[in-house]
Amino acid sequence: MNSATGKTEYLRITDLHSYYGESHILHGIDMKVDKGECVTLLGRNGSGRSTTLKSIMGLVGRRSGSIMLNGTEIINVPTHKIARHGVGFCPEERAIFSSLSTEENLTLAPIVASGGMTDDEIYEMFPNLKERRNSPGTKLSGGEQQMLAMARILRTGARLLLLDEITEGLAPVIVKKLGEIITELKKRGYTIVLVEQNFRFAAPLADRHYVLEHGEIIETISQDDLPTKMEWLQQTLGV
Amino acid sequence: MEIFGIPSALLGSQLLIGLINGSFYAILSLGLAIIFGLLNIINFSHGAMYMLGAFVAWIGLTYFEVGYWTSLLLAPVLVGLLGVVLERTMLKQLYKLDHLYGLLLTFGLALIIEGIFRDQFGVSGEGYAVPDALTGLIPLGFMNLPLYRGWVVIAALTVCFGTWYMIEKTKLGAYLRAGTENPQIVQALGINVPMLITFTYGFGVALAAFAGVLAAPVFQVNPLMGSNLIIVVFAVVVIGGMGSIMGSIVTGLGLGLIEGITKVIYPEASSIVVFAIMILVLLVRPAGLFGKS
Amino acid sequence: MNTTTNNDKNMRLVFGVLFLLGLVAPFVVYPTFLMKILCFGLFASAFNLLLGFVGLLSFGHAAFLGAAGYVCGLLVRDSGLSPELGILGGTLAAGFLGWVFGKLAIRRSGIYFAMITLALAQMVFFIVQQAPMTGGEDGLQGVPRGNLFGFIDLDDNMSMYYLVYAIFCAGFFVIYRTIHSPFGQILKAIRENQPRAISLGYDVDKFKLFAFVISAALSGLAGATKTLVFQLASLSDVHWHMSGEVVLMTLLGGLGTIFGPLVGAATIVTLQNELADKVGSWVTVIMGVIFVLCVLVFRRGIVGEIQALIRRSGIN
Amino acid sequence: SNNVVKVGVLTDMSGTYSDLSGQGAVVATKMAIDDFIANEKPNFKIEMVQADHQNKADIASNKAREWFERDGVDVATELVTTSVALAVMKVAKEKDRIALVNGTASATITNKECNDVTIHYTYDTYALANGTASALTKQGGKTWFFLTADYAFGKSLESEAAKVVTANGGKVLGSVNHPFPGTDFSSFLLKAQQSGAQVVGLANAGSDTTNAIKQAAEFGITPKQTLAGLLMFITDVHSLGLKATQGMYLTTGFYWDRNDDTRAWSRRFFEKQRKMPTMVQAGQYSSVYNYLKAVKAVNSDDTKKVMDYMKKTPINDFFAKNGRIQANGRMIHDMYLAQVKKPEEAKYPWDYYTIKATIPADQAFTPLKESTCALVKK
Amino acid sequence: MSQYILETHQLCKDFKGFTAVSDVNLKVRQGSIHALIGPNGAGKTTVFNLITKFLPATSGKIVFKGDDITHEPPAVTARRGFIRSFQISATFPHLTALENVRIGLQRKLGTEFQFWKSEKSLNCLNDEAIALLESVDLKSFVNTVTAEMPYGRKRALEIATTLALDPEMMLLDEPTQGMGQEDIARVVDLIRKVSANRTILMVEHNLSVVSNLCDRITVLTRGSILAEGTYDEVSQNPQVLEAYVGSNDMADAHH
Ligand SMILES: Nc1ncnc2c1ncn2[C@@H]1O[C@H](COP(=O)(O)OP(=O)(O)OP(=O)(O)O)[C@@H](O)[C@H]1O
Ligand SMILES: Nc1ncnc2c1ncn2[C@@H]1O[C@H](COP(=O)(O)OP(=O)(O)OP(=O)(O)O)[C@@H](O)[C@H]1O
Ligand SMILES: [Mg+2]
Ligand SMILES: [Mg+2]
Repeated sequence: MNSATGKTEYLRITDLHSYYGESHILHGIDMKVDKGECVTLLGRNGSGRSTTLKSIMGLVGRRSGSIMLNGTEIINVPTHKIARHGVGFCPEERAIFSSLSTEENLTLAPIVASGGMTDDEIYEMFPNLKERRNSPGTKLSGGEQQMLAMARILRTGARLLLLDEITEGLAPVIVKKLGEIITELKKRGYTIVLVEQNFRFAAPLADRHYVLEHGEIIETISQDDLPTKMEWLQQTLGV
Repeated sequence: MEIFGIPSALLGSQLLIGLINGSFYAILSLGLAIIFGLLNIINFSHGAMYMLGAFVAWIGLTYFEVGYWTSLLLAPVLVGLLGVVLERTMLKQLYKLDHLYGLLLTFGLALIIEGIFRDQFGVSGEGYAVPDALTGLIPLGFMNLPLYRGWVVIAALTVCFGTWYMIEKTKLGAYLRAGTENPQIVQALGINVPMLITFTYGFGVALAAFAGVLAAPVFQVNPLMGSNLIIVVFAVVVIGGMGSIMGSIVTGLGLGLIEGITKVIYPEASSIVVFAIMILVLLVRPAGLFGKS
Repeated sequence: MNTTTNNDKNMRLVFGVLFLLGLVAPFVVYPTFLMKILCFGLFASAFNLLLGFVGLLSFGHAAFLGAAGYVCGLLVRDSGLSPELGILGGTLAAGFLGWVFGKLAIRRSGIYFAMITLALAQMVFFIVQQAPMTGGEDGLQGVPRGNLFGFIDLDDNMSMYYLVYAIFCAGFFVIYRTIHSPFGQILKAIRENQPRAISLGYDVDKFKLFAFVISAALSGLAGATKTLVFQLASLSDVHWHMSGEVVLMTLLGGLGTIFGPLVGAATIVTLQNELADKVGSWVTVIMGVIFVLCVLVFRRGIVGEIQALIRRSGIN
Repeated sequence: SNNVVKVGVLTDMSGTYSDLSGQGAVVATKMAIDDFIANEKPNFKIEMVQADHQNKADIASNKAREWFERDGVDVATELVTTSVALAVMKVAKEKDRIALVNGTASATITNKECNDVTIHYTYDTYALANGTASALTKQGGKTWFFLTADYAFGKSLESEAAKVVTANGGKVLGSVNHPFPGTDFSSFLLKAQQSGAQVVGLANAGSDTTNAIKQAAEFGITPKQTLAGLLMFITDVHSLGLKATQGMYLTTGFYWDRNDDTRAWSRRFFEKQRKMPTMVQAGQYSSVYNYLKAVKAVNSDDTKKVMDYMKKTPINDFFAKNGRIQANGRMIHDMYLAQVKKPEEAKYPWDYYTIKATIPADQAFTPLKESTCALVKK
Repeated sequence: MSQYILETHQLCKDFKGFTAVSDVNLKVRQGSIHALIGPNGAGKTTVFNLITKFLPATSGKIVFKGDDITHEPPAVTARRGFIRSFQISATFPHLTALENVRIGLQRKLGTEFQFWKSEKSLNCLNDEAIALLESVDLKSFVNTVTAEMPYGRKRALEIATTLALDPEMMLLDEPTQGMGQEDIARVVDLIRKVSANRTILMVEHNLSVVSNLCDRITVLTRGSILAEGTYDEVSQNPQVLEAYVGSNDMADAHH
C-alpha cells in the first residue's frame, strides 16, 4: 500500500479550523490520506481527534479551510451529502437508536454506492447481530452496539470510514476481532481514519499516525518510523 | 337500565359522541406530537392550520366549485405547503435556540393568520353543507347517528392508524424515529434531516388541515374555530406524553370519551375536565401517560 | 472595579431621570393612560423576574393579574374595605395562588412548566367565569376608588396617579432588589447551572417556588391596582390571551433586562390604544407581526438592542 | 361644547361582535351624521371618532375616559357587550356625558345598573326572549327545553323566556348548561331531543347559536322540534344559510325588507357595507340621528338638557315605530316576530324573514313598573 | 461510627432494562483519597450520580457517616458536607470567578432567601473568596467572567467553589480531564493540599494521577466492582489488567 507509485489521494485536509459555538477547537489541521490507506489520529483526551472526524462530516458548529474528498471540495457541503459521497462515520458514542430494532438500526443508513457488504456478509461477520435482530438497538451490550455501529456503515458502500474509538470499553476478544475486521477491510480497499486510545490496537493496522495536541498536528509518523519515535510518543502521550 | 343513575341509552349516545369529538382531538394532537417529536416545537399555530383547512374547503366550494372529497385531499396539501414555507423561512432559524422561541413564533403566526381571516370573513362563520353522499341518519336504537359523524370517526381512525403505521413500520418512519433521538447522527448516515424536518412540519399541519375539512360540515367555518380548541389539544398532548404517537391517539380518543361522560354528569365542567386530568396526570406521571422519561 | 462603579453611577442616573419623568408625566400625558402603562409595566416586570432571571416560562400569569383584580374589587366594593386594604388583599391572594401553582408546577421545566401553568390558569378562568360574585362575563363593575387611608380622595385622577406611581415604584424596587440580592445571586446561579447549584447544597425547587410566589404576588399587585384605576375587573384579565400578551410585552421590551418589560408594556399599551382608532380589526395581526419579528430578528428586545448598541459603541 | 358635537363610536371591530356591529355601526353613524347635516342644516359642527374596544372593558373604559376628559366627546355610542357597556356607562355618569347603548343585550342596563345618562336603544334580552317565547307558546309550542350558555347572560335569557312560557300556559321540561364558548353541542342537543319538548330554546349567542342550529339539523332535531333563537341576528341567518335555519322563530327590532322606508335606508347602507344592516346597525343610525336632533332642539350639548328632551320626545322613523324613552333609559318601540323562510321561498338575496307579528312597544319591553331601576318612581 | 465515611450496600441502577450499576458495595475510608476507575461506560459517573442523589437508585442503600441518606433530596445531602464536581466543567458561566466562589460561601451566611437585602451585603465574603481563589492560583482571574477562562482554570475554579463549602467529603469526576500536562500537575498538587482533613472520592482515567494520589482504588467494569485495593494490589490483578488495560501491564494505561 505504501508503494510510491499508484497512490491516489482520497482525502486531503488543508488548514482546517473548527469551532463549537465560541470556542475554537481545531487550529489548522493539514493531513492527507490515500486510497486504501489506514491512518490514525493520536493524542490526549480533548486534543481534538473526535472533532477532526466530526469536522469532516460537518457535525461541528462552524469550520473553515478545505476538505477535498476524492477530488471534491466538501467544506461547505451539508452533512447528509457528505455521507452520500461515500463517507461512513462511526461516532464515539455509538449512537444506536433505542426506538429502532437492531435490524432497523442496521438498515437505516441508505446505500450510497454499490459494493457495500450484503446483509449476509454482515451477519456472517457479526453473528451476534443476527441473533438479536429484533430486539431494540439499545438493549444490546456495549460490544454489540459497537459492532452494530460499525456494521451499519459497512452496508452502505461507503469507501472512507471514520472510526472513533471503536475499541472503547470492549472486551479484549472483541477488540481482537475488530482488528481482524479492519485488516480485512483494508484488504478490500477501504480507506480508514482511526481515532484510538488503544495504541496497541492501532499500531499494527496503521500506515501512518498523526499526533494531535490542542487542535493541531504536532507530528506525523509513518509506520516505518514508528520504532524510532516510540520513545517520543511515550513522552508526549504516555503510550 | 341505568348506570350511575343515567339511562343507558343516554350514556351510550354520549359516549359515542365523545368518541367522535375524541377523533378530532386525536388527529390534531397527533400532528402536534409529530411536530414536537422531531422539531421540539410546540406548534401554537396548529389551531390556525385547522381553521385554514376548513376555510380552504369552504373557499373551494364557494368560489371554485371544488367539492368536499377533493378538498379532503387538496386542503391538507395546500396547508402542508404553507407549513413547508413557514418552516423553511422562519422556524428553521430557531432550532438552535430555546424551545420557547418556537412556541412564541408560532403563537405570533396564529395571531396573524387568524387576524387576517377574521378581517376578510368576519366572525359569524360560514356554513358548509354535509356532502350529499353522507347526509342522513343511522338508527342505532339508542340514538340516531348522523351518517356524517360516523364517517368522521372512520376517517379519523384511518388517518391516525395510517400515520402510526407509517411511523412505526416503514423506512420513512424509522428515519423519523431515529431523527427524534439524534438528528446529527442520522444526517451523518446520509439522510437529509433538514428536509425530513420540513416534511414533518408540513405533514403535521396537513393533519390539522385534514381535521379542519372534516370539521367544516359539523361546525361553522369560523376564523376562531381553532383558537379555542387548541388549548384543549395541548392538554391532550401533554397528558398523552409529549411526542408520543400512540399516546396522542389514545389520549385524544379517551379524553373525548371522558368529556362525553362529563357532559352527562356535570355539563358545566366539561370544558375543564381535561385540564383537571392533565394536572392529575402530571403530578403522578410527569412525562405523561405514554411519555418516555 | 472601576467599570462597575461607573455602571452603578450610570444606573443611578437613569433611575433618577426616570423617576422624575414619572413625577411630571401626568401633566403632559393623559393620566389614566399612564396608570395603565404603569400597571402593565409592573405586571410585565414581575413576569420577567421569572422568565428573564429564573428561566421559567409561565403561560398562566393572567391568573394572578386577574384573580387579584377580582379579590381587590370584591373587597372594596362588597366588603367595603379601604383601597389600600383591597390592594393588599389582592396581592396576598395572588401570592397564595402563586404558591399553589408553584407547588404543582415547579418541579417540571421548560415546555411542561409552561403547559401546567396554562392549564392551572384555565381552571382559574373557569372559576372566575362561574363564581356567583364575579359578575361572569359582565365583569366586576362599579368598584369605588374610595379614600386612601381614609382621607385622600382617589376619584381625583391625579391622586390616583400618584398612588399608582408609588405602588409601581415600590413593586419595581422590590423586583430590582430581588435581582440584586443574595437571593437573586442564587437565582442567577440556578439559571446558569442548575445541577451545580444543587450540588452546592441549594434546594433549587424552594428558590424557584419563592421566586414564583414573589412574581405572582407582584403581578397581583399590578392587577389589584388596575382594578382600582378602571373601577372594574373583567374576564379578559384572566383569559389566556393576557398571559400571551405579557410574554409579548416582555419579549418586545427585552427579556432579562430591568427596564425592558416596562418599555414593552408601554409600547403595547400605546399601540393598542392608538391602533384602536385607526386600523380596526388589524390590531391582532399587528400584534402577531410584532411577535414574529421579535422572535426572528429582534430577540434582544428594544432595551436589549439599545444596551448592545451602547456596549458596542463603548468598545469602539 | 364650543359649537362642536363629538360622537364617539366605541365598538368591537375585530372580535365576536364585529359582524353584528363593528364597521357597520361606524358606517351607520357616518350616515346619520351626514344625513342630519343635509336635512337639518345645524348651526354646529359634528365630528365622529371611533375606536375598537376589543371586547375588553378596561380598554373601553380607558378610551371613554380619554374621550370625555381630553377630546371633548359628548356621547359614547354603540358599546356592544355588557362588560363594556356597564364600564362606559359608569365613566359617562362620572364625567356627565351620554352613553347610547345599542349592541348590548343585557337588561341590567335599565334595571339594577341604570343611570340617568344612559339610553338603551335597540333591544334587550327581555324583548327578545319575551317576544319569541310568548308568540311560540301561544302558537302551540307548549313544551320547552333550553340550551343555555353557562354564564349570566345565557341564564338571564333562559329565565326570562321560561317565565313567559309558563305565563302563557306552557311548560319547561328541562334545560342544560353548556360551556361557553362551546363548539360541539351534539351531547346537549341529544338531551333536548330525548326530552321530547316541542320547542328547543337557544339561550346563547353568536357562534354558540349558529353551531347549535347547524348541529340540530344534522341530528334531525329540526324540523321535528322547533328551534327558537333567543338572541339571533340576520348575520347569523346569513352565515348559516336558509337550509339550516328554515322555520326558526326569532324576535328582531328591525328587518330591512319590512316596508319601503326600511328598504330605502337599508339599500343605502348596503351600498356602503355590502351587507344588509342588523338591527344594531339600524338602531345605531336612529339613536345618533335622534340624539343630534335633540341637541339641535335644545341648542346645547349639555347632558341633562339633551337627556330630558330625548326622554320626553317620541321617536318615529324608519327604525322605530312608537318609540319612547322611559325614565329608566329604556327606549321602547315595536318589535317584530319573524320566521325564517324556506330556501325555496327566498326570491332575492337577503330575503330571509317573514314577519309574523308586530309586538307593540308597550308589550315588547319590561313593564316600567317591574324595572328595578332606581330612577323609576314607584 | 465506623471507619468508613461513605458506604453503599448493593447499589443498583437500571435505565429501562439496561443495568448501569449492579450490586456495588463501595466503602470509602474517612480521610482517604479513593479512586474509582474503569473503562468508559463502566458506570462511574452513574455511581456518583447515585450517591449524590442526582439519580434515584433502583435499589440498595447509601450510608454517609452512619446515616442512611438513600432517599434524601440532593441539596440536603450536599448540606451534610458532601459535595461533588462534574465530569464536564460546572461553573456559572456568566458570573465572575469571585461571584462563583461566593455562591459557595453564601450558604453559611444564611441570607440566601433574603430578597430585600442588597447584594452588597455579600461583599463581606470577598476576602475569603479571594483567599480561596489564591489557593488555587486564580488570583489574576478574580474579576474575569468564567466563560472567558481557559478550560483548565475552570476546573480549578470549580474546586475552589467546592472548597468554599468546606466539605467533609468531595467527589471529583475526572478532575484532570481535558487538561494539559502542567495543568494536571497543578491540580494534583491542589487535590493533595485540600485532602488534608477531608475524604476525597474521585473518578480518574489518568492512572499516573491515580497512582500518584490515591490511597485506595476501586475498579468498576460493566456496573460492578471488579477489584479493590491499593494501586499496587490492583495493578497486579490479572482481571483488572484484562478488563481495563487490555494488556498485561498496568503502565500501558498511563497517559
Ligand atoms: N459539543 C462540544 N461543545 C463544546 N466543546 C466541545 C464539544 N465537543 C468537544 N468539545 C471540546 O473540544 C475539545 C476537543 O474534543 P474532542 O472530542 O475532539 O477530543 P478527543 O481528542 O476526541 O478526546 P476524547 O474523545 O478522548 O475526549 C475538548 O476540549 C472538548 O471539551
Ligand atoms: N440517563 C441515562 N440513561 C440511560 N443510560 C445511561 C444514562 N446515564 C448513563 N447511562 C449508561 O450507563 C452506562 C454507564 O455510564 P457512566 O456515565 O456512569 O459511565 P462512566 O464510567 O462514567 O464512563 P466515562 O468514563 O466514559 O465517563 C453507560 O453505558 C451509559 O450509556
Ligand atoms: Mg474523542
Ligand atoms: Mg463518566
